[in-house]
Amino acid sequence: MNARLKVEGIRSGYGEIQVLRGIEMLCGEAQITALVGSNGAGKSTLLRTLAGILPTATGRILHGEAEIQRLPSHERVARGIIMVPEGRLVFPDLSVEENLRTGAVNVRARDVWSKTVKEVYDLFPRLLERQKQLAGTLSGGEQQMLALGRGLMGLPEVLLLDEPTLGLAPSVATQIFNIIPQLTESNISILIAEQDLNRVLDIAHFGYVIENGRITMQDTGSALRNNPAVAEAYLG
Amino acid sequence: MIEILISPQLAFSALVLGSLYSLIALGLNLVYGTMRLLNIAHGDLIMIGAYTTFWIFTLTGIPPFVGLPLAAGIAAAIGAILYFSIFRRQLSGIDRVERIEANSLLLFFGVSVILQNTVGMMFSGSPRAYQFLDTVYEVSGLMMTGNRLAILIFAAIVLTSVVIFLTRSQYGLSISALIQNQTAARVVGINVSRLQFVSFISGFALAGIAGALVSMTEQISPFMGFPFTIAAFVVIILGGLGNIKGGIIAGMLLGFVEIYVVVLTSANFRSMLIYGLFVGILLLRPEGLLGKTRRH
Amino acid sequence: MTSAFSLLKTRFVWFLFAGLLLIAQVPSILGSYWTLIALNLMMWVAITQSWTLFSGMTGYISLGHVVFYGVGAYVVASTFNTIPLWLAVPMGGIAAALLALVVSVPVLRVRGPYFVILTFGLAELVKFSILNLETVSGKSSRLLFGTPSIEILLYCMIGLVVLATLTTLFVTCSRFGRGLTVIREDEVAAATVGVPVLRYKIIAYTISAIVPGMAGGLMALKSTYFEVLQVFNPIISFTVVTMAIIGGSGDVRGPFLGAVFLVLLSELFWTTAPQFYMILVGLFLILFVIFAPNGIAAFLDKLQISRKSG
Amino acid sequence: MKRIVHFIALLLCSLGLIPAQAAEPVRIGFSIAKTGLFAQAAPSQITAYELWANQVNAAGGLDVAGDRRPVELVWFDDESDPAKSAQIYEKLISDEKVDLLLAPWGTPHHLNVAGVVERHGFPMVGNTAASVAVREVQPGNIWFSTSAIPDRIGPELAALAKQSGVKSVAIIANVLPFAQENLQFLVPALEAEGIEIALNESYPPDISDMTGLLSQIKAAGVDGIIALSYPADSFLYMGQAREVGIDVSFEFLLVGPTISAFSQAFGDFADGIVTIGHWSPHQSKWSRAKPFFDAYVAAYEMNPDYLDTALAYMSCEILEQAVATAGLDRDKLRTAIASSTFDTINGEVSFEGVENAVTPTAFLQLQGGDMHLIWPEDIATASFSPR
Repeated sequence: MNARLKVEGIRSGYGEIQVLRGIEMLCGEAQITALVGSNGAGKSTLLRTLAGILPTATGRILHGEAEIQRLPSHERVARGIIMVPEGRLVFPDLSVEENLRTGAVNVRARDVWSKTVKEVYDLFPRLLERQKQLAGTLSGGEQQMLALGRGLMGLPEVLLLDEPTLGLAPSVATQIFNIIPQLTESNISILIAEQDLNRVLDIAHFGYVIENGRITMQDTGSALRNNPAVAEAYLG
Repeated sequence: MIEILISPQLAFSALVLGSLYSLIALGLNLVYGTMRLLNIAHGDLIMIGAYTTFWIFTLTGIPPFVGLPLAAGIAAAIGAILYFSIFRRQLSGIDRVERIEANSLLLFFGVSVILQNTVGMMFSGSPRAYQFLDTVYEVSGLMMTGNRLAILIFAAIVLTSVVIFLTRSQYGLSISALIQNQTAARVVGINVSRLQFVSFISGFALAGIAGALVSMTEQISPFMGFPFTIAAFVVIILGGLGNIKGGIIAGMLLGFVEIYVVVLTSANFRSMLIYGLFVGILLLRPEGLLGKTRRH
Repeated sequence: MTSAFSLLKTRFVWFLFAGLLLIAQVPSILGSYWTLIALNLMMWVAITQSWTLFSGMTGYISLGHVVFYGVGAYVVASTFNTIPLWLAVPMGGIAAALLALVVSVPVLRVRGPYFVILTFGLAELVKFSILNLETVSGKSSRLLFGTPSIEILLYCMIGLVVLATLTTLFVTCSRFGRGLTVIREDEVAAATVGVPVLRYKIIAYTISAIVPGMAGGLMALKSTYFEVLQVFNPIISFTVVTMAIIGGSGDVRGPFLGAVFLVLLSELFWTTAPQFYMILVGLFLILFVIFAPNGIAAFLDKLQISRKSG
Repeated sequence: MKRIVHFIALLLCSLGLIPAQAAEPVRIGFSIAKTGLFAQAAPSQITAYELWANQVNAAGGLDVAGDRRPVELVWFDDESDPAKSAQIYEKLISDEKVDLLLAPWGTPHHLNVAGVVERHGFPMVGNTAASVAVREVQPGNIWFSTSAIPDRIGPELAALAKQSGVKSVAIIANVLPFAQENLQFLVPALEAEGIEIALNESYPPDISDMTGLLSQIKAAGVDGIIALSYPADSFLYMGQAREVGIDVSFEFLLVGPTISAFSQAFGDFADGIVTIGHWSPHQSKWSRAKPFFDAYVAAYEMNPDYLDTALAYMSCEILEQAVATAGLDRDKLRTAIASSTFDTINGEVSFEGVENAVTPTAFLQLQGGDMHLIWPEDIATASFSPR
């Protein structure tokens, strides 16, 4: 398997508090990699560290051949490592289209934004309907689509999805889970942290279980799904 | 009474005052919005802008409009020095983010004291003034002093171009995004620290421009800045801290309120009214009169 | 560690009282000029100490403490020659506390930067209201002749310093004080562990107004001329905060260290270069906020610890 | 004879023939608002002190009852705080041991310092204090040189207005003490003269626009406007009155028009504005007035403040002349100041109690870029000309 993103022994956290205690993982090219674990196990911290929102204390993050753990977040975005954060974090006072446009701020995406935005609207027709509406007035599901769309606007190579269905109605969650596999067809690698264990392992090529800031299990998606220890770790 | 209230003269004054309020609040808001820094030295940058324009005009005869970019440039340069020597350090380091607002007040208070007294040392405390564009123009009963009209026009030009820039350009959009949510701005790949720097010096430059305009009608002294700082704070509280458009509208609103209340009640209540409004808004709607209630 | 600190603090209390006794000797040894300096110094310590009791402990930075000083001064000046001073000065303190109590409920709901500018705005509002009151009643300025001598004012002010310091010490060691510290760390968490957040804040705010009120009353008596703008000068609020920051708002020593530092600095420089002195004050404020946010007090502790270990 | 000896001594000194007498300088102390609220008013006073000291030193020193001694100014910043000013005078007297005192700026400062000089029995000639409160000060060690005291300004101004043909006025007043004191005495005086007060409004010191007030004044249709203003609001008034189209024959501003920046800002437009002030370089009866004006302009390249600078310089002259006869002995000096008549740039001055008993309360008008005395008649350098 060709790794697009390679994580070697990274540690990080918030100030004095260390959350990640040496993570090793790979994200395959155009594959879906799932990250599961209980609340507070370090899923969000890992994604935020990969995106450069949190600083890496030690360890390496390799994007292809290049070490990127010291790069600021905007340079990682420019390389195509883009996060869709937990809680959506859309810009409430900007319109839907303006939100999408902010996603294309990096050099690679900037000039082709008008082309990309059409593709995003194709993927999420709902956003086209709400094009001029302020993002703060959208429903939760629409905001999630917007956040996802905004991530796609940056032309990601690696998309880091943090709890994309948290707090959404089941029907909307289903919609989102249907879209994610489509993205790999456009050669996007996906690393997804998700609470809905079964659903995410259904679509994932590979999965990691994280506990207390360490990877405790890893296997193909289907193997993990059938492993009773996983469910236990998840609940514990 | 009614005749006075509907006279265009009052409306014109309200527009001039309001646009000036909007302009001085704009710079303050830009700095607060993008960096959460409360710049109580803002008025002192206005003072610097006024002195720059005054000296250029007095020594060379170059009119304030031409001196204006230089006033903006000097204010921006002071901004750049402060950014690199003090605030860049303050902004990095997550553990300090919560303290940054309170700290910035103290830091800028220090800056304010330094600026006032440095200028006082250089040029003495004597009030200065110059005569420029003070012919009165009459347009169908409305009388306008040239310099006040110029303030209105220039402020309007600056305000509209800033609003257009913020809403239309990719760069301005990024600034709006940064103001609304810093983490999200980093997530989408906005170069936050560069944008903060640009906003910081733009905020200072706007203060310099305001100073250049103010110098045409008011006396200039090293300690003239504080009332402007206060006015700017009242405005950005009315409009909602960090809300750029809200601040511009609130500035205009305050201009009108001030002018018309003086006529309707008594000039004696002017300051009580302004501070009463200020305190009332903070108590009842801390997100600003024009801000949206939002949980964050 | 903790015991080392409390030891240090009790020792500090003895130092403190020895120091205050010395200051009480200033009039007889150093003469009238230094008596005035001592009075000023004591005033700053008293107000800053009271400020620390509220703002230092709860983390709510008040940029409007001058309002209490001004109200106290106004009470004393406006009742001058009608009410005996031994009554008027405490009344100034009570009036300030009443004002604090009345405004506290709405004001203390506001937090962070909003609170800081709210307190400032409130002080200005009160200033202009009293200015209006004076205009309406035709009293634009007041002369106060026949006030007590500076020595007596100094002794009273030392009394206020003792009062403010003991209050702060007492509060620090009490459940109430610990409650306030919890509020500073995390207000929501404080409520969940059972700290009566609003009540504690109101009490602290009200107490912290009393001494500034009385100090304002005493200082009004120092001048022969009373003018509203002078006693409500916002610079007083800023100076108090500056002193607390430079001294260290974390404990009871801070106000002493901060006030002594700034008053000494002022004595050193304003005589030769007043504007340069102000520039230095600004510079020191910036340096302390950046490099020593806990002030001289914390710096001294560090020195003590390193000397012990080294 | 004495003068000739001095002249020769000075000549020899300057030629380096005899070593300059090791005359100890006379140290003269004062406080000044170098920083803070009043910092912009202070230069008008300190320039007068400096100019005087330089002139005295250039002339061979201060005549101390016959001895010529150089003058040295000792001053400290009072941060615009009257209480601090009192502290400084305490320091000047007990620590610095100065030989003489000059006054601080402004009424609050004077009144605070009054207590200090009283305690030490140290005579001081005041200048820029103007308040009825000065009468409450015990006479003895402080004298107030100005004649611009509100209870005298009121009636005189009313009389001037009446004489100028004013039938009705609008009054606007800053809420600060000096303006309010004036208001207190002005209103009854105007009523006594039978002048109608069509509008009487006070406004706060931080007012930022006067259009509303001025529109009301305009609508009131008065023929005189009396603005009891401070410098900043005088500027505001001037700028906006023209715009509103205020067109009355009599316009009075309390404080501000005498500052040189005022004429710089408004030029011809300020012509005709009346203000308080009792000095003008154009009064030829006062032989020292014009030379002072010329020396000042030569030294500072701007006009002196007709009120504050003139008063400050005048207080120096009074002190100088008193010292010439009485020396530095405080008791003798006190008697000399209290009982002598002095020749100043403002004509003769002598004191009665704490007040200047000679100089009349007077008014200035800006005419053709110059400040002329227009009231009272006996010192007037021009007559009132309607705007």
